[in-house]
Amino acid sequence: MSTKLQTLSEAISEHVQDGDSVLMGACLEPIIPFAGAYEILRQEKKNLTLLAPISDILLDMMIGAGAVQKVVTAWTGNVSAGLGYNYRRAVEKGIPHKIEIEDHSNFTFGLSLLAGAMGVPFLPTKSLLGTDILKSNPKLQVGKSPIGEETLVYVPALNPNVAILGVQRADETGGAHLWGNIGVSQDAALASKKVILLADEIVSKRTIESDPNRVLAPNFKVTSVVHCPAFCHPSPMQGYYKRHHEFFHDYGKETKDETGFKNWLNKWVYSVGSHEEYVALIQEFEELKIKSEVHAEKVNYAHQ
Amino acid sequence: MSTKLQTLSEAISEHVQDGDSVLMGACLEPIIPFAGAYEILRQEKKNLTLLAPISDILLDMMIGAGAVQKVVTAWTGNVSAGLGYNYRRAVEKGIPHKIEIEDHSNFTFGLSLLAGAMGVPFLPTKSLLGTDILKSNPKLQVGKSPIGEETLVYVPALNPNVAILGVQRADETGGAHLWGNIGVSQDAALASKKVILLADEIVSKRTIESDPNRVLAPNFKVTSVVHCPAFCHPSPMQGYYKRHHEFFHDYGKETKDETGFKNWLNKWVYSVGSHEEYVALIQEFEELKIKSEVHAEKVNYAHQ
Amino acid sequence: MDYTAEELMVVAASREIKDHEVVIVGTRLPILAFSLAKMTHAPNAVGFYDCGIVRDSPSKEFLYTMGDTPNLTGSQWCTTTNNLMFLLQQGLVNVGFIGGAEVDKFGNINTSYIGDYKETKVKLPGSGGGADFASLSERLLVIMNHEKRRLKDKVDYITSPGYGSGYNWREEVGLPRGGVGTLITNLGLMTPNPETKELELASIHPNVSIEEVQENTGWELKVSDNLIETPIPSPEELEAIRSMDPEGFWTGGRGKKQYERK
Amino acid sequence: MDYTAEELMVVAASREIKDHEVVIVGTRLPILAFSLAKMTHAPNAVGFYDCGIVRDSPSKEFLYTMGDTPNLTGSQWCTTTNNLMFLLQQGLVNVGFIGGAEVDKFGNINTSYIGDYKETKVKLPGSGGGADFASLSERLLVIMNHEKRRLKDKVDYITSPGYGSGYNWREEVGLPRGGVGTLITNLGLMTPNPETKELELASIHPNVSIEEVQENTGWELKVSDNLIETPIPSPEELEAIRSMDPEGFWTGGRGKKQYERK
Repeated sequence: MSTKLQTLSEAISEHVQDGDSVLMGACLEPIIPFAGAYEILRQEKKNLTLLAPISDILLDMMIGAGAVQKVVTAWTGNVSAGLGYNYRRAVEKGIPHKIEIEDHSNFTFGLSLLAGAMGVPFLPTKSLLGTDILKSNPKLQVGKSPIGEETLVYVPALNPNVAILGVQRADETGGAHLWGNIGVSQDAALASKKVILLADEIVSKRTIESDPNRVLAPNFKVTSVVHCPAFCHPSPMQGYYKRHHEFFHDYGKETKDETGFKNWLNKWVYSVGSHEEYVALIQEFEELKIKSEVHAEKVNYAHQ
Repeated sequence: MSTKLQTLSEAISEHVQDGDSVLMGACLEPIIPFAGAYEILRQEKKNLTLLAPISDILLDMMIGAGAVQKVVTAWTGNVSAGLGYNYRRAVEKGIPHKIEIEDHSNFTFGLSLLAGAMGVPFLPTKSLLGTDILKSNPKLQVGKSPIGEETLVYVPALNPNVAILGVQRADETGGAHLWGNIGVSQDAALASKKVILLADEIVSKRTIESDPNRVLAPNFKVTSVVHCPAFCHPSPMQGYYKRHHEFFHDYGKETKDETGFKNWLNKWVYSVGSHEEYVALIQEFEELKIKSEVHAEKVNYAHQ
Repeated sequence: MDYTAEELMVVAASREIKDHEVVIVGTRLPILAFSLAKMTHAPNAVGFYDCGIVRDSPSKEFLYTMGDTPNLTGSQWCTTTNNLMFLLQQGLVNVGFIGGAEVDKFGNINTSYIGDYKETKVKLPGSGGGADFASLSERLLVIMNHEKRRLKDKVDYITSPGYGSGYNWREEVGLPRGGVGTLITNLGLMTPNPETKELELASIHPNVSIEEVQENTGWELKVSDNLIETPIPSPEELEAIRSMDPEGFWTGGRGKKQYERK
Repeated sequence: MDYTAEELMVVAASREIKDHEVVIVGTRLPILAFSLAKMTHAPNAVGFYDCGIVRDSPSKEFLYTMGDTPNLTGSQWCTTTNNLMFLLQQGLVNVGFIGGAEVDKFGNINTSYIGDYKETKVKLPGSGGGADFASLSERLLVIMNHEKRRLKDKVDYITSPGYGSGYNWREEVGLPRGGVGTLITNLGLMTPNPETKELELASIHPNVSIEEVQENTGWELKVSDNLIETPIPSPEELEAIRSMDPEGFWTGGRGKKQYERK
């Protein structure tokens, strides 16, 4: 089986096109692939549709940078610090330009990916009945159950062009272990047409196959594997990095106005040549690393 | 949190009632909770509806023993040796009595449990269109998609009264690790009103919580935990027991006629006082035990 | 012992959770109030966090988000977001617990759009899991500051459904169960009238007058016939809160507010 | 090298699998033929087993069932049955591969009921995953013994859909894709007529006559204009089969038949 290893720059350049629908932030608050977002901005991709249930400040910064035509999300802001100012500016004032919003809840977002993964046109739910989410997102249709009297919301399938998903470790063929918060990662991996994995560590195929129940998706669903330590900064990843709370709060303070955001963007994205340079800029980086070890109990997969 | 530990006899007596729908065999060929089936037969439960995608000879023997009113399955027989003779006798000749059959495929069975787990009345699929399964099981209804032009099969939800599920290890509060073939176990655990876990080992809560991604279901979904080593015999369980192929083939040979089956049932069930006595009857038991150790790669769940 | 209004609010909210209940918990104050309940009167309550975590012991460290690494260590189950939502949809979650930006007299919550959604004045972050908790849990707890601009006669946009226009609205739109159980604010507790489903003042915090509540409420306040005064926090409750939020990030309790809060 | 009819059948079936294809594999002969393809011309083929296993190397030991412990060791992914079926339903599985009890001239398979399903003469085990593989894979391979009572003009019950009554039947009933690619028997290979979708003899095994095939076929046999003789197994293929089934349990190859087979 041939290698799928690429550099971050190659992976984004080859697999993310202007106008694509791109899913990033499938674990909700943790394991957000910020490195992928920064690289997309450096490569000046445009007119993207961004998909995530909650992707903390990742969505806000990409909106502010003008890369986004539409967001399909349940929540866009700054989880521990409040509102997303770029999101507000775009929606309220059209700065840098207007964006479309496809409103979801976390559940309907998860269901839309699951429908995509299942290969069916929709999934039914009882959530959101009576809400105005059904008005602002008319793709969520209400109807009677085809087999009974219940009123249901029909959530249409989502099959993103690309999912950029983070994992603790992967092998070069696309096998990967993800643990801790799973969120909608597996649904996203199965539903998306292309999957780019950002992996903190590259390990042998044997290592991944030692624990097949922990594997995210079959190898053939994975398009590209990028070795990218600390891709998740400033979000946390179990066993690897703590959350960099101050970074989120500073982002909130520094992006209240447009000029502040431009400065932030220059400092952390445009004047940074690569992910490695970015990591070198984080003064607290050593403190953020998780240094203790708390191992999962042994599991015996022997067959004889 | 109070203990849910019970003996096998207590668990079956308290939680399985005459007329219940009981799911056994959620991993398909492996990790089938035969000990639970034998105990149900010893306690002479009647009029059961048995649910499983494939449960190898478990369904056949319970049909032959007269405990079954209805089966909801995708496959009933003897996986490595062929047909199920009790199943044939019941359907073709009404011996010991007629049974009802609710036909499924493995997928529609899995979807019906998933619908039950999801709390929705149905899930859509494109499988089985044009088949006679839709005729012999009219609960699988065909209709147009409520949001498009596609023709779909609507699979109604299943919420069994009881699921008897096997796991490698559990704690006394209902936390459990299952690995290897998962089949529809998690869907069954989430969909069923009561869950009886048969666990090869009882371990501390701390052991289970050391690997929360491997946990089958939240504790509050588990009704009863039974310490029952080798509950799966003659089916296999990764890391613990190989499949006892000869037992299945002998079953096939010895149950071709009704008298043969009665003898088999007396020998392996009715004249056996307990699961421990049953295990003592298996001459090859030591050879079936998996003795080597092939461990999953370490996983670090540390948070700091 | 002295306490802040936020601390009383968190204590009052925590007391709404009964032992052995399953609670799906939103970010911010709900995390804190749920953890407090666990540490005091509801040791067997089970917490769902919709990034995929089920805990039956509170996190040992302060959480800025539910996805922080300490919230996972020692969890009972760590699974997909969908799996937790499935159990919620089945009706197996007793309590949904969220904050809100705006609520109206029928307990409808807006965390999405101020102004028309086509001509938005203020864009709020959106539902997250809130709309699901409000749609599908047996009862909803809402915790927020009591301000006239937040407690409105009618919200501009229903993100998380309360009782809609009152009475049997939930049944009529097809929701399977639920509705606001209690709105907990820094001034008191409001519960729905059994028939109309309008929120009424049911408990008033010490040193707060009914007039003050009315002044800060955007509709004509109704007061329950059984109005009580909210019992003050016990020293044990305050100690537990402060052990979880030692710098007063959420509750202004002991330390200073490190970061601007919404 | 001598070979049995079963061995030729397994070899011919294995050659239907192309390198890099994703194959969802039924129990018995399909497991063996798929593993043979992996060991010979299709090293990058991926195997799905619907108990939840994905492998890209064949099991190192003989398998009586797909859930045997050696089939899991060294697997690439071990997940839920539903997850594999989801990928199948999406259209990401190239080949479904099953055995059959009865097949008819349009490739419909019956593994459920002989006689009317309300008045059953012989109860067969049922679908398992077979009906799903036949409904949803890009093409279906079917492997079975060539007997008049098995190759029928019309099956009593369609468990796994072939081409129904022929022509565009699959499209008409709403199936998204698929249909029998090749029926592999101990006498030859049959493939569907591009227009009518009736199975025609496309390859005949060495030392088998067309008359013999007709005698063992329950409908008026049509022979392809491009009929070929099935190439015999290579020594490498036979060695590979025998390494997997050393006692001839499935193929009667070297040892005796240990247990009665269906």
